[in-house]
Amino acid sequence: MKKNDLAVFKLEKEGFKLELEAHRPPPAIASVLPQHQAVPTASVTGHPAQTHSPTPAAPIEMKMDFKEIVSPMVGTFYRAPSPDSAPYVKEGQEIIEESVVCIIEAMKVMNEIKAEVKGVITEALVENGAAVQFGQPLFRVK
Amino acid sequence: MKKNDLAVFKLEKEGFKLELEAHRPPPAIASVLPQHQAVPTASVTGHPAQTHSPTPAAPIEMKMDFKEIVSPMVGTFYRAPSPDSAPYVKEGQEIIEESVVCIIEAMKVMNEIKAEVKGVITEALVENGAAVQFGQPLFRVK
Amino acid sequence: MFNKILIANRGEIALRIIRACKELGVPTVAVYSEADVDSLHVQLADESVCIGRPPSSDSYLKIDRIISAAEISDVDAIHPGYGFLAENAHFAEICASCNIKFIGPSPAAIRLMGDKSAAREQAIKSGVPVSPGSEGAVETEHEALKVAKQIGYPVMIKAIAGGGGRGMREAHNDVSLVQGFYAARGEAEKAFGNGGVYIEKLIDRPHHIEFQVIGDSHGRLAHLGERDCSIQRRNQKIVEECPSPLMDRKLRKLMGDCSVTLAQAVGYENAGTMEFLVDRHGDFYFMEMNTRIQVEHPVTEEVYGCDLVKEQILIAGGAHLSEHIASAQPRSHAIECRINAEDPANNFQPSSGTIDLYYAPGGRGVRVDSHVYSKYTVPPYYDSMIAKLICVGSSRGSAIRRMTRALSEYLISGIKTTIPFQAEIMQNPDFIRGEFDTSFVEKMTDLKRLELRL
Amino acid sequence: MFNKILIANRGEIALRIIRACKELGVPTVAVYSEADVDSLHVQLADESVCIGRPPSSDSYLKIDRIISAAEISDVDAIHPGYGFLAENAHFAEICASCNIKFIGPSPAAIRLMGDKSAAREQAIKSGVPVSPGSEGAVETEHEALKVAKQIGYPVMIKAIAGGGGRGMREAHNDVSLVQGFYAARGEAEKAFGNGGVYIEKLIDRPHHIEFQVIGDSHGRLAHLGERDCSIQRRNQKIVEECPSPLMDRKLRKLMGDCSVTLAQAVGYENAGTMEFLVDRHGDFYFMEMNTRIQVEHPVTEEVYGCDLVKEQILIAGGAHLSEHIASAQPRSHAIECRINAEDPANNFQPSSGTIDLYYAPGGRGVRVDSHVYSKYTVPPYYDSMIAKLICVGSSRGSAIRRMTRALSEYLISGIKTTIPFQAEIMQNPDFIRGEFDTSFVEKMTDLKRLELRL
Repeated sequence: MKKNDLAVFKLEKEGFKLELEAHRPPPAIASVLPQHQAVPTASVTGHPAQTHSPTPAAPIEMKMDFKEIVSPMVGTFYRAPSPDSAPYVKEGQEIIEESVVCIIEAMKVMNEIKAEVKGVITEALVENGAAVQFGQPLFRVK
Repeated sequence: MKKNDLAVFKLEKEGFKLELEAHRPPPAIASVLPQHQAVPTASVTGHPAQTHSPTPAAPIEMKMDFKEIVSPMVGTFYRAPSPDSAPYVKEGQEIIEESVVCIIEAMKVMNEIKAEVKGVITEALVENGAAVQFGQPLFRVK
Repeated sequence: MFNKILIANRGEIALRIIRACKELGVPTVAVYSEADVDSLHVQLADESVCIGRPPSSDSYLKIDRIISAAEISDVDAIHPGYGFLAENAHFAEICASCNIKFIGPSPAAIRLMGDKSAAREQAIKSGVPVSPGSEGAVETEHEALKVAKQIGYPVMIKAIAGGGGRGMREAHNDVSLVQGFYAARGEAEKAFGNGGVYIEKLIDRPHHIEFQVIGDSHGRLAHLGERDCSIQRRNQKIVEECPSPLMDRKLRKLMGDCSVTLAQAVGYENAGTMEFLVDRHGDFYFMEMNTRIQVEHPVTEEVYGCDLVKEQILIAGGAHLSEHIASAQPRSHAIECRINAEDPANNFQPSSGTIDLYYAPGGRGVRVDSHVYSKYTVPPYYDSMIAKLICVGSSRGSAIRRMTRALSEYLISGIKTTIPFQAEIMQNPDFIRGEFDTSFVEKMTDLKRLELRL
Repeated sequence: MFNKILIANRGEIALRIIRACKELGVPTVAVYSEADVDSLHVQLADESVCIGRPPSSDSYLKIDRIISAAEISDVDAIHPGYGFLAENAHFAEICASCNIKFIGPSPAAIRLMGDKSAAREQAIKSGVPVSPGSEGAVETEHEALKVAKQIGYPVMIKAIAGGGGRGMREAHNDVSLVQGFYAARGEAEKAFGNGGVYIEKLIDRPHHIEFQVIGDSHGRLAHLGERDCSIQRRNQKIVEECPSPLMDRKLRKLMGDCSVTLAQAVGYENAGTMEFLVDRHGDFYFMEMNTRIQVEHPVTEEVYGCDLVKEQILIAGGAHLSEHIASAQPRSHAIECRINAEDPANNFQPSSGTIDLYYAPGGRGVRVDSHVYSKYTVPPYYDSMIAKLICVGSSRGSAIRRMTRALSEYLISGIKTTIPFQAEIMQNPDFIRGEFDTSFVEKMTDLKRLELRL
């Protein structure tokens, strides 16, 4: 219901392409925004603090044919323990719940992030060094 | 479409009975009014300047199985030429387009109102001496 | 005070008047056409009477129906708002003959000041400067050419009964004068039923500045400073402000005194506006008087801290002019944007239809006067103005920044509005510097067209 | 000035701060919980960062996430609003250690004035009257009984870390004192993680009056008069006004001077509020200080003609206190109603859900601060306040009439709100006469219950 309204609002806006990929939650900037305003666009990489929808949990995930590892905090995403190390995980790699998949730096602390799911990494969704927010999908797992 | 919205608004209000008689256009007071306000009620007789919907013309009338004679002006409605005369028309009486059916007094002028339709008067909708507004139904004709 | 007031108008001004009445504790009667049955003025008034079909000639201009509505609902006063019958002396007379107080000036004052050439003569008599021009109406092409030669080009041809920019033509030479003479006459005949025109010297790139006056029935009259209404598109105001960036205290006193003198000379009562053109040297010329409340009255209210519509009602009820109005001083800066249902990207074509989502801006220093709401349908029959957004700040700069902020929040979807155009004006460096005149909008749009072509 | 400001809050105050930043030309970053993804503060900020799940303990109270959001979005200042982390000295310290300016007072001032018994001692030292009571925390039942005997019943037991009416109990005798002592301790422990309580003399039917103070980083400090917040339901303010009907110029000066003295004594910077109880004889007692912007700050803004949130930001950026604030005088009367999503007909139960139709009042003298709109869903996780309606008039009477008018226009359908309750208050003869105290709402509802029973 709420999501429907969102979609309706979006259609009001000019110059805004609503790219609702089936496997990805829609961008978060909802949209009581006037049409003549610069429309914020959600970009997974690039400018740090652009908004992304936190995965709106259950309803969406249930329709997915894959799982996601989402960020449990706000910070900077690193795929490897140090600049010259190999990444924790690569596409095609098998993981279990306890596998460390990346580091998120928050308030100068390096936090090792565990997969919490089991499966095979199919895609990394965030560039090394990019900012991530709470709930942002980091990896796709099959 | 507009009428639908009206109906939706009305449902918002407490203490307001929406009596949509099939043969009568809905009362006019639309309804962005807050619920805690005294809800104006449409009354055909009684207090003069209460609002009534002017018959919203074609769309409604087409659904009706009868015709209406509506007021072409704003003023005071009289069924007879003088207090002790007989009324111009009575229920059950046949009328033609030119039949005078009542008088409406506006700005001290007595205006004879013609039927403009042909048929049999089935009901007088306004009390003698009551105020009527533009478009208000005066008689029902079959 | 009055027992009940009928509002002979629609849209935001009807709502404005109802709000004033509610705050004064006076019950109200709305009149409406069939197109306005869902309008807020109908819903917020205590009573309402349908007076006719959608075209205003069948409803809001129907004097007999409005008077009948007043009689059946037993009101003792009528507020005419602006437009429609607000400056119709005949209507004011009929109200008087029916023992209904017309909230406005006397029929005589409406008639005198409504005749532009009579008003001009009155101004000359009262020692108020007017721009050089014809003495009264110009009847023939020959006479027009003679007058133009006398005062020198460029000149302006104007309808005697005019208003709202109709029946006006500029002329820079004999050829355009003759063309303009006939065009203005034709337009005036069609718009006002009176083809009379007069000719005035055209003031080069002036500010359009108007003074608010208000007088009571006891002979006391005051002015409430000026409004700068130079930001116009085709003679239609779209942004107004108070005070004017052109004005200083000395000029304000001079023009204010002239305004009061002229109003007093015609025994003016209630609210009215003296319109002037002012050139860059501070020379000013009386143009005409509007004998009613203006669309842009809120900027004066905000800056002078008063309620002009309440004051109109109180004065009509016999009250003395409020002391705080008589001694009011400007204490902030206010800007108004007239939000019209027009498409600025498409030559300002009217854009009637249903509003999907309506979200008005709020917060400190923001006032919205509007009769629309989510799902309201803008009827095609009337004026395209759907809202007035007024922003107040301690300085002109802060008012502009606030207006920019408020426009950026304002959402009206489903129809096109002038909001993007006004947002652009607020960011124009000339406007921000206060360097503009009545040609501002034309120049801005020309420049834009040029940029697009390059 | 700052390059970018993060707003560590939600709802109307987040929007209020974004509006101030926009008018100052400073970009903003909103943080939000998953429940607030559709909220206007997220939509109107230049950037936004999701910081956690809906419960505020998982989002708006998560210091590490907020600081991380500030770091990744590269802001140089954080405005905490009110509530959440606004009076958390630890958060202010962390901001400082991360080289982010906390827009508010120093951690030391927050810590000192946030401890109610320390604040009270500070007031005594500064010569500001406080109500008789315990010196610092009361640790045992025995000590409580001794203090109560000393100052005489009735007394009030209050949480040292308290606020928002929690951890408070009245006691009229030894029995209710002992009960209240344990109840207040339990409640305080649960609500604030600190069970400490103190005891004060209960002032009989007082006005709750608070003074707005504001100081810059250069040692200049001023007060902006008082707000009367006596209209409370269960210690929650629901109607506030400025000035107080109880106040005269002499008392305002006396209390204002006390407020400034006390703020200066603790080296206070930025906006803050001194809360007092004032009895009918004009005797006043300092209660506590709120070291943040208050919900009800708009009434002061309207009456003193200033923008407190902009001033907070400018001062935090090192600016001197604005001259117009230092010399501001009250020049009108303003009332605020807190519109809560609660059902007044059903014991004020919270009423979350989706708003069908939202129409906010407008026109002269009406200000709306709200983050909601048609189809907005009020989440159940946070405070129930969905809007603040502020009405200004030249007198108290005219402000009340305007508020009555504005409340009658305000439409929020789909959920229940406190609007009908506030409309009733505006019509209450005692309220209209200005004869009320903190027991007003209780009396009004008791009387209503009685009438219904008869």
